[in-house]
Amino acid sequence: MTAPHEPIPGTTIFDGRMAMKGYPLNKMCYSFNEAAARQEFLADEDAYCAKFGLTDEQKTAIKERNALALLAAGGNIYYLAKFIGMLGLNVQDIGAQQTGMTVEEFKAKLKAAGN
Amino acid sequence: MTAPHEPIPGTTIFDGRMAMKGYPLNKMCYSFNEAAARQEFLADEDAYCAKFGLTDEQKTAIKERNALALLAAGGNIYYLAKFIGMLGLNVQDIGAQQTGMTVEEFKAKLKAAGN
Amino acid sequence: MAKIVGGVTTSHIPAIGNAIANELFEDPYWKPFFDGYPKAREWLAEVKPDVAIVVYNDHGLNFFLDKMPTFSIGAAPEYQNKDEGWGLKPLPPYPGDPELSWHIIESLVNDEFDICSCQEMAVDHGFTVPMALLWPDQTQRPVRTIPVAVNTVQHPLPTPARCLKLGEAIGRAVASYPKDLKVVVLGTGGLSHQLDGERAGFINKDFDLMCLEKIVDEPEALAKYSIHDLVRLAGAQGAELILWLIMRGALGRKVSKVHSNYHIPISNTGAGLLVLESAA
Amino acid sequence: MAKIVGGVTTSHIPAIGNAIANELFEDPYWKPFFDGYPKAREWLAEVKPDVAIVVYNDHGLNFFLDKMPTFSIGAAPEYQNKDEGWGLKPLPPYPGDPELSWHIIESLVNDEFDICSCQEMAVDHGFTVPMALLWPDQTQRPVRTIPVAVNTVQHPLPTPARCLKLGEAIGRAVASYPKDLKVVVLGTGGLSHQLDGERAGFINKDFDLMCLEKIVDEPEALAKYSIHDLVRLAGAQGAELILWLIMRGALGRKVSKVHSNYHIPISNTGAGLLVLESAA
Ligand SMILES: [Fe+3]
Ligand SMILES: [Fe+3]
Repeated sequence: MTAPHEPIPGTTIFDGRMAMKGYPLNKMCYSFNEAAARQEFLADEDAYCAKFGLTDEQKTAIKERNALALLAAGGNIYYLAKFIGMLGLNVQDIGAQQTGMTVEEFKAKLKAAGN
Repeated sequence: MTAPHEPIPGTTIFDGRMAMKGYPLNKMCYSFNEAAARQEFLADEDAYCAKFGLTDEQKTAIKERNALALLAAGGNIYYLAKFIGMLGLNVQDIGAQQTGMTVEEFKAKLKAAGN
Repeated sequence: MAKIVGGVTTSHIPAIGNAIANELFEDPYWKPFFDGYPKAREWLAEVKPDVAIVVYNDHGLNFFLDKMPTFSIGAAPEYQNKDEGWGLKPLPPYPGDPELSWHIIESLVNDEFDICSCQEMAVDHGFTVPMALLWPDQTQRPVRTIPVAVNTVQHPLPTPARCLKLGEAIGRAVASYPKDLKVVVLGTGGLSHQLDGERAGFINKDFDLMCLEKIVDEPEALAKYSIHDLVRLAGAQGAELILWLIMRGALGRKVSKVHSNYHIPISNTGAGLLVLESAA
Repeated sequence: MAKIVGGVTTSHIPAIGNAIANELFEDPYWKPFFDGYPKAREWLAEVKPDVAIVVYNDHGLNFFLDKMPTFSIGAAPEYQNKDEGWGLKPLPPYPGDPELSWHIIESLVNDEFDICSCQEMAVDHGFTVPMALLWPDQTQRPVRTIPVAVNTVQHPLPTPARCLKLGEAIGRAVASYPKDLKVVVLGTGGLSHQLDGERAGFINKDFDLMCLEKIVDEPEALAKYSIHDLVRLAGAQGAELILWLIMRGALGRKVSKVHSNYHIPISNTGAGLLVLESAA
């Protein structure tokens, strides 16, 4: 909230502004630490999202499994990771989705960083 | 746990040593913030104490509503206050019990401090 | 720019909440206590603060020993009271100012204070009783609030010196907020009292009067005490004086005393009220 | 007297836990990573520490945004892992050393660090993966542990400079503990990586190699960065470098490098391993 820093392309700092926006979404994702909560979500996604008071933007992003939209709606990657993990996806799948690559391309990009 | 201070008569500092001793007792008393927990305790005191894993010393002190014994067993006054409040007692009742006075004597002592 | 216009210290014990609920304002036991407050309310009505930073200690409602932070700051859109174990009724929520909260938290963390930020926070009598004393009409919430909760439950407690410094850092944080806002700081709790042990009922009038004097122009003198000193001199719960020191630090070096009151006993405490105005 | 004998830095990402579970030690992708660890384990077997202080970040298991402390220290008799959202199996609990925990917490609070003490604490992969890399036999718990959890979830994060100072204060705290104990400090996480946003997959080899060099003899050079610098140079999660700085601060001014390894990529990270021994 204080002195704004130069933005870092492709990177959103999860500060107070994002926290205020994302609270219900992050709270829902935090609940996925419990297996029972995951089952409840999977049994009726809409009802579970409503229970936590997600905004429409957040509900849509959840429905579409859209990582960039989830981040834009205030999602924090640490809590979103519970959602991603529950779907059986890993950080490479999500990395590929966010960068518009195939998973193979994304893995190659990581490997290239070692050269 | 570091440099021991000169003891203050009639006063126990709730430090790490006491915290380790009192954890289950304090956790039970903290639960009394919820009305449902208070009802569950009042319906079956022994079962409720067992659920939180109280030591025998703590169980006895609870059973006897003995403030000094609760403190000696690691109880923290802030959590014990939930237990005391639930019993309909106030800080003067408990003050009198701890100092071995009648409530009237204890109130007179407080008043005298203003002279 | 935001500005801290002054501060108020007041007791926060639950018995006051009961007395308010039962309207004991003219009761001979309570009158000398309640009679101190109209002047404080007049000052607030004159100053018209936008925000109150409420420095208090949680008495085992929002925090348990599983996670006991030293300094916690609310960053929620509103704050709600709860039953506390003895069936208190729900009050209308207290509106927050999350934007100012985050500004303060950012400023403090960059200033090397290790804050616990709280985006949800139940507030107990340490917060609600002072609010009811200063803004009695519960149907109105004329100020936004920022709760600052300080650990007085689990030793080690923060030292008085650290608390004065936190107050000073809060002062710097508010002064750097770009919006035009008037802010008051409440330092709640105290003065001398002890609820637990064979020493229950301990009150130290001389010490309390000394605190009421020194905190105006010489808070450093009080910040020299250790927590152990405070427990010895002011009783186990008298260590709540550290909350007053945070308030005082936030007001800046020079303040003037607008009003004060002191009465023994209210429940088990020496009750001190102080209204301080920051230098313009 | 207790003594910090040295420290180890290591990545802690969940993928390592999966690779261990699937015994991928000789798999071509994993071999260059796992091959770094036998030397670290040899050093530990030689040193035989009694206690490991594990500096890590909770990734949304034990802490949520309702109460997000900057620095939390465990003071529990034991610590348990949990499912974390993807069905991890329960491990045998990690024994704590609550007496040493409280000694450290008291020392730090008196040293003006505003600690959150945790008498119950679930530990996540940030803690369990390094423990499994260094002490692979899960049927044995040869060291007692003290978890130190640092907020890297909710900005503002503590500054690198503050983290180095916290480490130094932990060093002083351990040195003043009267029991004869050998203590190692683990700094977990890092090095460069970013999981979120269009910049996901960012790795900065030059920066990582520079960190691995500077942290040995010149940690002050790394402590000069801001968090924003770290995010820019090391990626959003590369800010975990602050955990290494806490470890490094605790070891004292002079250390010698026993062993190091660096490999790209492990999952999305540059994985750095470093074994440092404190001067006698
Ligand atoms: Fe109080
Ligand atoms: Fe991590």
